[in-house]
Amino acid sequence: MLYSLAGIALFCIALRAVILATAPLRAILAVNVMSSGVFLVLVALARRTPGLVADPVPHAMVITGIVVAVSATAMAIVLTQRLRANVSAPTVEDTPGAGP
Amino acid sequence: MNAAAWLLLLVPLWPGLLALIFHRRIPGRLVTMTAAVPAVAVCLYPPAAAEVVYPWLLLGTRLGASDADAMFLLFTALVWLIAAGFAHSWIKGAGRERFFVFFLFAMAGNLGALIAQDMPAFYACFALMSFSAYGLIVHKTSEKTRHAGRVYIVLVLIGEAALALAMILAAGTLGTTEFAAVRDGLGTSSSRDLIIGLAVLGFGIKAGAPILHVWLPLAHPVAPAPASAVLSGTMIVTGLVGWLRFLPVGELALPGWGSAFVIVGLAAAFYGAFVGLDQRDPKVVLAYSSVSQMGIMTVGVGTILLEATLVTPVSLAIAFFALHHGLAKSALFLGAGLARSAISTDRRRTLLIGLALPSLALAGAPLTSGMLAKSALVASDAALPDRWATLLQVALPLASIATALLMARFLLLVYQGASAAGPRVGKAPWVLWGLSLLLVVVLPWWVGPAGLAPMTAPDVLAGLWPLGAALGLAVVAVWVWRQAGRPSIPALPEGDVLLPLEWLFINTGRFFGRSSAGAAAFRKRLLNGAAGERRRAWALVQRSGHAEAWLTRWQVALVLALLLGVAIGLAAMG
Amino acid sequence: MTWQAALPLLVLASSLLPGLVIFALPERSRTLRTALNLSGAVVKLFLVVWMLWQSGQGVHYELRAALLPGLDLVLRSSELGLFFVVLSALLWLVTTIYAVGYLEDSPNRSRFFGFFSLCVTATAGAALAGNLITFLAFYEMLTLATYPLVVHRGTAAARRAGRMYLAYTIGGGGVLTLGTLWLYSITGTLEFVPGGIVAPFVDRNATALSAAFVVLVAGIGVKAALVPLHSWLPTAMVAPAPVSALLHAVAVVKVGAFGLMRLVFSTYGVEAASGLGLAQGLAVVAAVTIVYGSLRALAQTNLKRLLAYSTVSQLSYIALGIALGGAVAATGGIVHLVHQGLMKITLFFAAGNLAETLGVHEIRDMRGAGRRMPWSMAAFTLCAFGMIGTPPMAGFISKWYLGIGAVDSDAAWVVWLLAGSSILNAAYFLPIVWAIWFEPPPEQWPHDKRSGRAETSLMLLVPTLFTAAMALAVGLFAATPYSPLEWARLIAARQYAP
Amino acid sequence: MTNPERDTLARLARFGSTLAVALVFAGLAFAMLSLPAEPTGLAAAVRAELPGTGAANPVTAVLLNFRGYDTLLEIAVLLLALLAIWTMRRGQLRPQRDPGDVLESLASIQAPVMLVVAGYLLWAGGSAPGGAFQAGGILAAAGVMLVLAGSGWPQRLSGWPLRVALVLGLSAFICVGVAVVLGGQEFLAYPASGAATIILVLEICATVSIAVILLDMFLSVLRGRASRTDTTASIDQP
Amino acid sequence: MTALEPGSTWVVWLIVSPLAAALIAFLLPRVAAAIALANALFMGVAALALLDLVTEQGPHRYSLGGWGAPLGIDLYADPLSGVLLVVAAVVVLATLFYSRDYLARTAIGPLFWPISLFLHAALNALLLSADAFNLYVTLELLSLSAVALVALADEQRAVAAALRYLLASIVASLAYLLGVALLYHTAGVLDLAALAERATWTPATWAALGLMTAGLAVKGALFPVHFWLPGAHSYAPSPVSALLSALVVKAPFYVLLRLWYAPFAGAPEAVGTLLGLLGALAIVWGSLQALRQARLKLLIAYSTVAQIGYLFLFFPLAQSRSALQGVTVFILGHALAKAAMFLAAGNMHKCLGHDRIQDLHRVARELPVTLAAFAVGGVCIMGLPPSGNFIGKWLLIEAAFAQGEWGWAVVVVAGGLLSAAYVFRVLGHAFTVDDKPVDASGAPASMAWAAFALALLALTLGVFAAPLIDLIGGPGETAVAHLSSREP
Repeated sequence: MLYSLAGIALFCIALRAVILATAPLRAILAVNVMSSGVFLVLVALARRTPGLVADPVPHAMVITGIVVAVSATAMAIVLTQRLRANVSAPTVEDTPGAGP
Repeated sequence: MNAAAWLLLLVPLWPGLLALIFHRRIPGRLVTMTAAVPAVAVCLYPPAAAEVVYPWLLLGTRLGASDADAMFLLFTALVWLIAAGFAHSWIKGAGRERFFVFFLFAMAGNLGALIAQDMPAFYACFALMSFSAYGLIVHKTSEKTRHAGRVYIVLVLIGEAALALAMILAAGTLGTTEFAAVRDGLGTSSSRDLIIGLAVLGFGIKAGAPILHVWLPLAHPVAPAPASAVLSGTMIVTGLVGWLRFLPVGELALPGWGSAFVIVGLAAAFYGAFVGLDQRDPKVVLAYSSVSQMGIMTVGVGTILLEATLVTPVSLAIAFFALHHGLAKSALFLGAGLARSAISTDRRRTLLIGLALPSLALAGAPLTSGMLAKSALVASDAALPDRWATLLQVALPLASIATALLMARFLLLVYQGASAAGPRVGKAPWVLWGLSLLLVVVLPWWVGPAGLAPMTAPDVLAGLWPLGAALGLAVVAVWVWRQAGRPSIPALPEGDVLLPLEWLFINTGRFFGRSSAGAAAFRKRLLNGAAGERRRAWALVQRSGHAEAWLTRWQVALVLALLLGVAIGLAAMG
Repeated sequence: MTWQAALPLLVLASSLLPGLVIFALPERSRTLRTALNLSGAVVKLFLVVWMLWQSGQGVHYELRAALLPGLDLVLRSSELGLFFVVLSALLWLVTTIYAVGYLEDSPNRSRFFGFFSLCVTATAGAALAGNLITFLAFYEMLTLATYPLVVHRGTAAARRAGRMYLAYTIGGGGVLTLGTLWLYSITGTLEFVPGGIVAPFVDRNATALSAAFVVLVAGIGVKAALVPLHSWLPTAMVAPAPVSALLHAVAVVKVGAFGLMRLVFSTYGVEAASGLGLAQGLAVVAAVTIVYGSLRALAQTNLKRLLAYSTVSQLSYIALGIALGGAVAATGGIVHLVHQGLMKITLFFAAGNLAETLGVHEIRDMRGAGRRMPWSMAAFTLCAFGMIGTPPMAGFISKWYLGIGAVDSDAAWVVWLLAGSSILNAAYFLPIVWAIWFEPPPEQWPHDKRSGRAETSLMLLVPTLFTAAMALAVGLFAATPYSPLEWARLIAARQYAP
Repeated sequence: MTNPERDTLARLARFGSTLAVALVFAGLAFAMLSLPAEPTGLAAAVRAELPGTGAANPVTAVLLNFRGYDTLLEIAVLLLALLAIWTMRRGQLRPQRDPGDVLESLASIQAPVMLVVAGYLLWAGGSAPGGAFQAGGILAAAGVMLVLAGSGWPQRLSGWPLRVALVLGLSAFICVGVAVVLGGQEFLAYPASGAATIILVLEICATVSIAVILLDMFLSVLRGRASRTDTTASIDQP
Repeated sequence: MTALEPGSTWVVWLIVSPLAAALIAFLLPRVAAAIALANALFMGVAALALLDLVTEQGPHRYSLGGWGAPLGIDLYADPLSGVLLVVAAVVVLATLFYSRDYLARTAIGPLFWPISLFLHAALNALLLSADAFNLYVTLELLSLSAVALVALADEQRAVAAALRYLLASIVASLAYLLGVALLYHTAGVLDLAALAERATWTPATWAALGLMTAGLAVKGALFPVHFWLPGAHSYAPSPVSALLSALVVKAPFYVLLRLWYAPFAGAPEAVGTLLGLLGALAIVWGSLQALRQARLKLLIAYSTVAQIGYLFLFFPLAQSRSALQGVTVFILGHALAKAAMFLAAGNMHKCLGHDRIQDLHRVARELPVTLAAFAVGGVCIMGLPPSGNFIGKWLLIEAAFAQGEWGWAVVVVAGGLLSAAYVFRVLGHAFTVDDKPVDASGAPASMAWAAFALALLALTLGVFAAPLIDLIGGPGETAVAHLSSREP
């Protein structure tokens, strides 16, 4: 139970970091921490009562989740790189949707 | 449809068709004159049935020309016929074609109205006549004609509206459009007096009833002679016919309305004569004479309303009076027109002698149609309640005196006014004028109603005294005038009461103009306000971009997402 | 099931398909486009007349397609619908001829005629609609199909007018949708049936029904140009003359007026509408509109604007007629649908002839036009008098029946209103007529386009004279069997039959 | 926006987010604490059905048999991410500058060891914790190390062999699934007799694909670094 | 239902076929386009077949791996998922057809095809999923493929938008996953039907509801958390915008809908009202923002923000059957119409080189079909009859009236009017006179007609929607009943 609370805490702290992040890399890192929090919750709750065999389903979910998180992280990093790289000059010079 | 039905239909149709066919180029004189031929033919060969029904036409039209209607139709057609021929050489220059189109349409309307026996058809013809007559009045474009035309058209509109109201109310309450049925049932109609009042107003404008007569002295002098002839000789009579058609004559006595008619008629008879006396233009004098004569006919209508049983003789008498007046007045107007043309001294004498004939007739001189007509009208008075009978016995001869004076004034003015300076005219107008004089003399004796009292020597003598009285009065008046040092008498303006009326009208218009200007300004302010609101709203929408920019910032959006989750979670607690 | 069963659909297709093909046609294939247009119009006329004849034989057509659970799209040949669809089919043919002549050499004709056809399709659909939702569908379609015509010129003024038109009509459509649904939530059906559908609910849902009626009238009233929802109409006069004819006589405002009829006759039913006091309210609104439209017309200096305000006023005669609650008045209202259409289309045609031939748009420039274009101006004059209500023009018949009907329904005030309105009509029409015939023409017309011997192109003149003659004929022969009046009488009698 | 304003806003955001997050934490903790103490999961069901799955380890059984479909999609996600990265790949991979002796020698020792470990994890996955993902991860790590150590051969895997290696895992899953369906069974329902073999084959294929994909992702990131320039980026719209 | 009926493997093919096609398209780039189009066609057939199946035989469950829920994963198909699968196939088919010529005029490589196939697979898998965690995986597959497609527009803003989209999407997914974790540890199952049976209304469920709804709201761009949508949808290549706006953004809503009928069926009214309020705000706000955009694609994107609002009006009205029907038809109509509008906007963009609204009159005469497509699409968005959107709105209003909550009805109508305002702000330019037309070769006929076909479908949807409507939540059957009528 403590671990799961820790997971929640991790989730929340990372969430705050995500919110306050301005640089994409920070956000990516924070998101990864967030996902760790979620995985921690899943795994911790799978063995709520000491002594009993852990529930394998959450474990499988965590593994799948990790793969998904890795994929997304990789994409995010490459996107960040692309953003920093001086891509071809913008062709649309209008004001974007937000802004007066 | 049989031949008679076709013939009746041709009465208004033929002039209308002629107008349409020849709107670009006027045909020969004789062809133009055929316009009135179907109407004459109807009088000569009256249809067997009192009414012919045309269920497919308008709202189910009924046409007929029996008894009094035939008499109305006869003289109207003849006057139009002569006027058409007269106009053919009289009207020249620009707008000639236009004049004839209006002339023929007015003729169609006039003749059609006389034979229409149902309200929509009558109204249609009446309107056609009224609106077309406008074209006749304003033929000679000048500020004066325009003014006359404006006054005329405004009154026509008021009249048409009143008539439409009267007819719709009558048809609505009685469920019929036939005049005969309306006459029958009007007494039972819930809004009887309203309907009658509207009809009095609507037809009164046409008939030149006092106060409503103001268009007559304006329109007649400005219109060309043949136009004046038909306006005064026939068209104004249509108003009278309208009364006879619409009011419950012969069905029930309406003492109130009857007295009103008699009093108003007498007032018109004298008022017209007196105001006419103080005019400088012979045609204006004739116009006022028409007002006066129509007054006498109005009295006739009043008597029928007072005493329903008098309907047959009096309506015949009225018709005969109208015939007499129509023929005489048209002859006078044509003559007055001729007087303004370039004429030699010989011709001037002929003219004056010729004009004296119808003048005498109007004055009711013995052996003239006037004598016949007046005696026919008076003949039935005895059947009236005493006080009315007495009044009429006194008033009508006095009216004759007034008319005689007026005619004298007219002849004097013509004599003074004639000159050699006017435009040249050919022979034809003179011939046609002669024809009209002939009709004045002959026709009344020919068609004189059988019921009229035979003419005896005492009658003839009795008929002379008003003339004599008039002569005496005239002499006295001239003497007094000379004694007073020939003061110049201020001329009454043409149209007399028109001046205050117009003042009222114009100021009312100004008032509404001002208030409508105020309304327009208010509307503009409102619109501007709305436009301002729209602009402000649009600016607000544009500014909402700032809010959107804030909303879509990463931090804000995520916090909002968080709050959304919290809110949902809290809401889920129920 | 023969081909005839699909007759209502064929009526729609006869204008829809040519319209769609015309869209695809290149601009220069003038002959093909004209041929398509005219053949479509002729076929439509033939079909509706056929349908009318069959209806006289007692054969009625109905087509249904499920749209929503419990709600169908219905096309049905009812008397009232046929009455309207015959009018629109006839005037469409005339207007098409006129438009072909009018738009000679102007750009974007394929687009124009395409939308023109769509417009008529929508009108026919609204006329044949068998329930309120079908009517709503075509009502909205009409809004959209007309917009490109209003902005056809592509100028700033045209676009402004288009925006205004849309703001009003789309808004009206939205309100109508809301009202329709509201009604549906009360009654559970939207079918048009003689006597209406609300009768069983009057006792329990009187307030809701009344409110829904107000909402529905507000929705339909936009197209029917009831004050204060009328402003789009005078603004939309920037469109070319055939479009004005379409707006004012054939399609748009007519659908509005027709919608009011459907609402009062077929949805609420005369009894319920009067019983709830709704018809009386409508009558008052119509009366205000009649007077206001005329007053505004008085103040106009532009001919088409004046005609537009005149439409605002005249159109409410229809509303008034159906709101008075008597068969006779209803006859007047129904027949005015046709009469107003014929007269107003003539007036717009004549105004278009002036604009196209002489470049005259303002009333002050019309002086002496009678000498230069006697036929067009004669048609104009005739119909102006018709608008005033002078017999034997069509307008007289309408007013006559309205007046008698008003007396019949114990609403004599309406007669006074009619008289006053007629005087106002005269006050704005007669000065024009006077200027046309009695003023001298100017030395030089703004843009004189001489075209052969006739005063203007025959494609413009013949439709004008035809509609003018029709406007005269329907008045002159009003009592003839099969005249619009007789027909309207029949329809009104059906609505008021016990 | 002026700086002080921005600062105020930033402080506000920081404060607000802290508050909101605290709120969330409180809520979640409350929810967590209110969970029933008794585990309610599917552990018992898994244990009961384990014998027929062809895997001794319950986690592997869930991953590859009970919820094999999830794993199939998960590999699809991985492949998709790589494709997405490829669309953004620009620039050339420059050889690493002198990785240094230590790294080079370490790599040459560790790489074979890691290969063996990966093989073991894959094999053991059937009965003990471990499996395709873990093995693939180790393999990819080995490759990364070789690349960092300056070895050229991981990059030499390109063209067709690379593509085949990338799709191997997903293809294997799909082929097995479709084959079973064609055989009249439900998708991914392995016949009890061959289940163990099928799972092994699938795991091997998946391991290869996962390893190659992860390695390639890494290489792509390296390329991205190579072409980077000096502009700053932000999450907010430019 | 566990017994295999003939043809019941359609659910498998609907998922496997696009995946396999993606692999082939990846391996053989030269035939990628053909493969993708062939697959889309096949998807259409399969989806129709499935729809026919569920219509004939009722809701359909398919146990993957033969285990059956709750141990294994079940696929689940009912008329709702059936019609959505069909419309997905239709939109994808038209968009891919459009993309052939579109890609030829850009630098976007052949990887577009496999990625779009992954997207289609993810969409189908999501629509057929009946498992809370599997939904997570499909959501991720969907989001990542969508992000990848957005990033295809090789342009700074597009990349930035893609990154934002990706990060927002990950955070949202994690919230969802945490919710799944809570649900699983409450009920011990992941299958939605089983969850519906076992879920208790406890604090953990509340939290799960909050987490999952917030996550799905972010992914579904519900106001006020629509922040990622305008950028991603407007800077993406046009066919991608079409797919995103038409299909992808509906997926999270679909998930929420399924959850609403399963574990959260007991949610108090306040939750529905809250979501409905946000939907109403979205309608107004999105429309206003659309109204003030200077760029066409941004306008359309904001229109999507507004239209999503309508979907969420479902929640306060969920008690009426017509609400579900309405929202379903609305999704169909919006998908077709919005795709048409984006494709049309793409054509204009290609010809003009930009999509500033004030310059659109320059393409008006050259691209009549494109313009017609946009106009018809716009008309549908306005919700005019006989479009599917009209039917959808009608049913929603009907539900509102049935529940006596007229406010929602007014919102629905007002939203229509606002949408008319922005649609005609664009169309007004179509009728402006202009003498400088542009070269129209940037948009060949195939692209124009693809857009037009979609628009026409959207417009006529209402005419043939009636049988569909009857299917959705038919008498005595609701989505809940479908899910819980599972045989053990």
